[in-house]
Amino acid sequence: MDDILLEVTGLGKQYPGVKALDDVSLCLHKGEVLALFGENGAGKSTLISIIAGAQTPSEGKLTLLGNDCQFQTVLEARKHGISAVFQEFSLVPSLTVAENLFLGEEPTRFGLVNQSAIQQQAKQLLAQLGFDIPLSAKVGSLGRAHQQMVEIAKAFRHPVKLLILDEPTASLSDKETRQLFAFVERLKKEGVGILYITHRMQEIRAIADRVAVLRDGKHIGTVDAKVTAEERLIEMMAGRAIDNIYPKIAANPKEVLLAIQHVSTLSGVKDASITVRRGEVVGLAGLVGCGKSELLRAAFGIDKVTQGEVLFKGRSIKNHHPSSMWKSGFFYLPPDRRAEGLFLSFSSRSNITIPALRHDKHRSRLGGLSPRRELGTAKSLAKRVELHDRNLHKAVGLLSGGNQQKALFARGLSTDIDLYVFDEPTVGVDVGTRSALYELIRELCESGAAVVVISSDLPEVMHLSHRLYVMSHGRVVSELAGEQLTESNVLQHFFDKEEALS
Amino acid sequence: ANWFPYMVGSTEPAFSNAPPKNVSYTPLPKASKKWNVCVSFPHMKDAYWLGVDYGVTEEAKRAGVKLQLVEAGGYTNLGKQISQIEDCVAAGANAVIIGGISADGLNNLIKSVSAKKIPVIDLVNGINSPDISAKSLVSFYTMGYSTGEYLAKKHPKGTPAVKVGWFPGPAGAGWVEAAHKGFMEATKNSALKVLDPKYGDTGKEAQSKLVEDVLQANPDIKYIAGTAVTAEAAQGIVKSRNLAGKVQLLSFYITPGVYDGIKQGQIMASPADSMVIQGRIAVDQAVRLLEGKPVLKHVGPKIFVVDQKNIGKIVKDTILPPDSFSPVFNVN
Amino acid sequence: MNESTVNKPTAMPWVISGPKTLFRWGLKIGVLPIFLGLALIVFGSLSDQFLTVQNFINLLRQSVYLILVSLGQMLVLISGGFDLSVGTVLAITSVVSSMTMSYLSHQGFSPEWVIALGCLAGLVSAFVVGSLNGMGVSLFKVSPFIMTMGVQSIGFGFALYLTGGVPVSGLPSEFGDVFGFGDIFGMPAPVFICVVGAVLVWLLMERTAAGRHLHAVGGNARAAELSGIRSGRMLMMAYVLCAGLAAIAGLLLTARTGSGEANIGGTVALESIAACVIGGVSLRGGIGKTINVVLGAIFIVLVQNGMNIANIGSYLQMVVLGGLLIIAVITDQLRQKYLV
Amino acid sequence: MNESTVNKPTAMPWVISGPKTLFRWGLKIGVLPIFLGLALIVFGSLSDQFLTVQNFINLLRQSVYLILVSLGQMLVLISGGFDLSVGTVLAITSVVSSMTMSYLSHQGFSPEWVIALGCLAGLVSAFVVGSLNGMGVSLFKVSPFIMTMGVQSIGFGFALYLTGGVPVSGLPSEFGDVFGFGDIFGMPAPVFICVVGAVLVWLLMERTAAGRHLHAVGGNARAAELSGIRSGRMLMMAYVLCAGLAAIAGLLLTARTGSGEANIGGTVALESIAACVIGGVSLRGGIGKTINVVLGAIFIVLVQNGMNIANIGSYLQMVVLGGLLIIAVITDQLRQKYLV
Ligand SMILES: Nc1ncnc2c1ncn2[C@@H]1O[C@H](COP(=O)(O)OP(=O)(O)OP(=O)(O)O)[C@@H](O)[C@H]1O
Ligand SMILES: Nc1ncnc2c1ncn2[C@@H]1O[C@H](COP(=O)(O)OP(=O)(O)OP(=O)(O)O)[C@@H](O)[C@H]1O
Ligand SMILES: [Mg+2]
Ligand SMILES: [Mg+2]
Repeated sequence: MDDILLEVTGLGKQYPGVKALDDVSLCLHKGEVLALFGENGAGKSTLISIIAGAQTPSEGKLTLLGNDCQFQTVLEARKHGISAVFQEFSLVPSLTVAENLFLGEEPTRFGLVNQSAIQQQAKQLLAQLGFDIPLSAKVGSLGRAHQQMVEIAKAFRHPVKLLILDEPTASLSDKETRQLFAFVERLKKEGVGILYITHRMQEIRAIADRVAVLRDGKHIGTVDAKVTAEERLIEMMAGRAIDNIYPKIAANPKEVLLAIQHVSTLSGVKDASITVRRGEVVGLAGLVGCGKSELLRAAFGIDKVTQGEVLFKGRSIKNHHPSSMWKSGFFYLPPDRRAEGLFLSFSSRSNITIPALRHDKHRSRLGGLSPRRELGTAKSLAKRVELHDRNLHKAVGLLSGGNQQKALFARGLSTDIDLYVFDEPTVGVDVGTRSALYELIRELCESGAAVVVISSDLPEVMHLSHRLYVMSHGRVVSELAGEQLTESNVLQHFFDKEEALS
Repeated sequence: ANWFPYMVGSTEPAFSNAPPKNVSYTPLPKASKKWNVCVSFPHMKDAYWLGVDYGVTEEAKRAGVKLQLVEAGGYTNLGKQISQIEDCVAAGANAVIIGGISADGLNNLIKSVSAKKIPVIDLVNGINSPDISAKSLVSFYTMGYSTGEYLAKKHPKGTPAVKVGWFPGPAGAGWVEAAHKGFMEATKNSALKVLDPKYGDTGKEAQSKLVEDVLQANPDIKYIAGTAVTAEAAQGIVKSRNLAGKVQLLSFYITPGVYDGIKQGQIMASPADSMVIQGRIAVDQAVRLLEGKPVLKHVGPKIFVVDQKNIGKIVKDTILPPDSFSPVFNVN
Repeated sequence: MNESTVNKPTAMPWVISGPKTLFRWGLKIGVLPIFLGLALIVFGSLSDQFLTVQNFINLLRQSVYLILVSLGQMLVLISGGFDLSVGTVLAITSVVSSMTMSYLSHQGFSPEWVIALGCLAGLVSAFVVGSLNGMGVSLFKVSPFIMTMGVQSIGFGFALYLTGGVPVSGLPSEFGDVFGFGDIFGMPAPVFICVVGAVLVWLLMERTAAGRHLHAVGGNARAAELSGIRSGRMLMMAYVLCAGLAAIAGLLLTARTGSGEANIGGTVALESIAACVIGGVSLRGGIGKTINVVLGAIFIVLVQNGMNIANIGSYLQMVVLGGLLIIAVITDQLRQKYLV
Repeated sequence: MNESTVNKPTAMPWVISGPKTLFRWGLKIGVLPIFLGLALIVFGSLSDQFLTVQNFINLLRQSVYLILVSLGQMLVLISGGFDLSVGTVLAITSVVSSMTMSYLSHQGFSPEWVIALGCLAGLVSAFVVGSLNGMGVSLFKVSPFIMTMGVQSIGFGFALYLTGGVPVSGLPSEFGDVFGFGDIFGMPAPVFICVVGAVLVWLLMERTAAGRHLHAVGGNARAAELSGIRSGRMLMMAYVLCAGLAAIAGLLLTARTGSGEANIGGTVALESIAACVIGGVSLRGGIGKTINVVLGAIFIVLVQNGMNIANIGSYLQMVVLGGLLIIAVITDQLRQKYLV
């Protein structure tokens, strides 16, 4: 075919210990969206990072518009019209949004950077994507969601032939996601080819034309996105069938465990009240920046509570230190695992066991810390979250996104916890893993723990939670349960400004 | 008890290297007005400069002048010394007394200072500037020389060769190089075989290391000569390696520590340059210059080697500060 | 990482006390100007010699050397590195340039040539040192600390070897007259040169792509690479420019001392880093403002100058200076907190 | 952040040449042992005095002080900080303890008591310095560099104020006889104490939760807080222990010199950091192995000792030492590369 944009033949990538890619061949046509689908660690990011010039392949070749190409740097790839949004942000926190957008290609005048040009080009860029982010804000001060938008916008600095998006919606909420999709549609019409990595079925349905499935670095096959059944895809991906990924969680609410009363915080929460009981899953939904994270971060002692009262097990825990929260059985899983969750240079083992090291079960006979017993704990926890043993000794930073998330979950199981708060629990986690994690959440809940799920992934919160609070502009605007818990209901509340829930 | 009259060597003509003539020095009884004298030291981190400090401040009190003392914090801070002297002048000093970090590095500054009709006195370290108004010093060259001379007398040419470990002090410091030159000069034609110099900071642990290693490398060494710190540090080491008596220690300038060492017979000898007197004379020279009184432009206390034989006879507080003395930076 | 720790705003009543408006205003302009102001008042009241034109010029002239070095240091710190070798650069430049000069003037060259070539020689030697650092850090990925510390030791040994620790004299007097004590447009020559240097550095960091890229390399090396920035070159640039600025300081100092000295700049490395840090430069890279660094350097020199003039005993001076550094940074921390 | 740069393995053919097996083996055990071995061979061949038992003991005794300080420094570096005040701690401990001792012995206490109380006084003063650092860094979030540098300046001023730079004499001779020159179980007392110290530090870092938490705080302070670690306390611990170890070194030095000195430890801060870095400790925190730090310290002392014994001129020594530091780190970089 003449409209083939990119052809990948026999591509392979060897990492120390891992063959991340093994003889992968694909082709991408102009004006089509090819979704890459596969488990965590399947090699999707590796594949695209080779195409985008961030990595060099161990073997195989790339053909762009009929002529071979072998990119040494990202810049080189971009010169050929290939630009990528990587899974890990490549932003400079100390620079402003505008500066980040044009980093590496600042428009200059007489050798000096042309500020005004940057400003207005940046404005255009964000406008066409429909993102609104303060241009002069330092990226480091933005929430993860906003950072993601900047990251995406960067890819459109100049005309692209081939656009690569590696889990771009991982920390976007529906509004931005829809804007992004609309834009992708436009690009398709202009004949741009798009490689799109996601773990979310509904997204594949929404924009993908074909789906290429990877497993353990091998290309299992490419199928039509519109006709292939979900189960089939999942089976190709996992190598086994997975029925309905959202488990049915039995609700038997007991005593109130966490009561947040009229809390306001510096980070923008205003007079918010929620209650969480043992044996139920409570959801928190809302647009980005609505403060749903901040509310529970405040309860956990990260952000400062300026007004109101936080009761945990009946005791006031207003502005306690996270460490005392752990001791009293409160676990918060942060949304940004790399920044706030993991010790990237440490092995997953230490990452998992770190909160539990003081526990007697890790004492050696002489009273010191026993690495052997620690490893034992790590192994058993890893099993519970289905994290493979071989990953235990790897630096966690080298694991794929999903496995990192598993390690983070495992940490929450290392000590006795009564209240689990999961903030964006499945960002960048493959379907298989997700069902496993959901399964875990079910266990926890049914064994009498209280669970809070904060998520921008609407289906997720809706299916998991028994009760759902919707937040908007830092206020809790509605509480939905049972029949009321429908997508339209929730979405409608996303945007109401006034009348806080009484 | 007054320190004067004091036997000093006066060089005529001044600033030449003619051999000094012996004269007895007597300062003015009192300054006619409260002059504002500024003194700049390389540092105030050891007993030697503490001694000089004692000299200048005591004399300032006696003569009744104001005195401010600044110190640059070490021999690698020439820039800082320059700034400090500028500050002194800015603060309205009538005369400046300098213990220079560098022999040439202050020349430009001194030119600009003396252009302001502010007399500049060269104290202890020696400065080559032509704009110096007076010098009160026994050059470290002479100190090194007389130390070497003392040894050379014991081992004239022809007698069996003996090894000497030589520890002049921190590399690159003006006074160190001067002392080094003098010591080498004096030991040139004698039976002494001086090992090449082991430079090192005048901190005790640094010097200890050097001494230990040199003793290690040259078991047959007879003498260890160097800074006061070297001599003080070496005492313990020599004892611990029970080389007491086999290895003799010398310092090329004297401090209370060295003085005690000599008294207890653990250190063999050290030339005394009476740094206290050098300080006193410098202040008196300043006053005389300011008041246009006749002044001996180039004098230094008579230098003599202190060892077990004569230590009984000398008056300690002319060559050393009293043990109770602690640094004084201002005299009003 | 400590900066990013979860911090419970430790209540500091005294900060809020005092006129609110003034306080707000203080938050805006940052602590350094305020501290400078306070210092002026305090020392001014301690000695009437302090707030004189003469001392003001005097102060500026003294600041020049630290400012220049600190600007260089800033570039390296922003790149995420460290330069402990600036002191050595000062020494080497001084020694090499003055040896060249005294040699040439013995050969009977005209002063202009002697000075020009001498300075050139000094700058070249500094360039060598700078590129050594740059290569070690960018090519061989040596920790900047060790690299520059090693080079520092090597360089100092070399400078001492050249001079044997004895000052190099015999420079053409014009050198000192012009660059040490001369005036340009009514400003002392060193001050003038320093101002030019500061403006250039400011332009580089705020107005050129290279400056941006340097920030990026320090702020997030991976991001920089992915945005097609050659971080290697950027690091090289940072270290070479740092050495270059230090070299200029070295030449000016030589002009001032009138002799080549192996033992100038003993404490300048730490002092310059201190100046940068109280000027708000982050030791983790990526953050730093030229103007604040200049202010930081001036602050340090001003305090020393003020204490000398108020004749404060030098032991006490050490205590005061150390204390002030800490307090300045603490105050800035609090400011950051109240700013949000 | 330079470490994290995307680095395409720059081919280094010469490394691979030479017997493959030896090379593999070298990769395993790391560069320091190899460098130590080489140094032994080289200096051994340069002087027959080098490879003697006496010099070996001599060498060990000399290493003690740097090792102890470096171990402390390691704790702070792992916490993501810096301690420039170790030198001051050495000085203060020496001065305070010896002043106490000489005072008490004048009061006619028995030597045991004099020594015990003297050491106590020294340790207490060190504790004060350490907690000052810790408080500044953890509570007020002052950059460790400035905090410890400020404290360093303050402390030194204080020590000089106490002594005026004059050695404090009049210590009970037993002190020196036991802790300076005495033996315990056939080992020189200082060596013995140092070994004990090293073992304890190793236990702390490898076999206790606290040690792991310290790593965590250095590795990612924010994550540490969220995993329920009180990073404030950890930092405090790091700085206090660092001061403590430095204090022990200070006491041993005092015992050795037989007098209280304000002028010891001028270079120890940088040297200890160097020892840590060539021992593989990351200046960005979170990474560091006790044993390697000990080796690093020994390496530095061994080279100095070797060069002194081989009668290498002081200037050349600076050059060699600087060069070796850099080469050691470069080689380690290459090793890292080939290890994978
Ligand atoms: N720099 C690296 N060094 C060693 N191994 C690596 C490195 N990067 C990735 N890997 C490994 O390569 C494999 C593929 O990783 P990759 O990130 O491509 O998976 P992925 O499909 O993107 O997973 P996810 O969907 O979670 O992002 C994983 O096993 C991962 O552990
Ligand atoms: N570290 C931070 N520093 C400053 N502002 C932040 C930080 N994190 C988040 N914010 C801001 O706080 C608001 C809430 O953050 P966040 O984006 O997490 O919203 P959210 O309610 O958690 O939604 P989501 O969970 O979907 O991100 C946003 O405006 C965000 O920009
Ligand atoms: Mg991926
Ligand atoms: Mg959130």
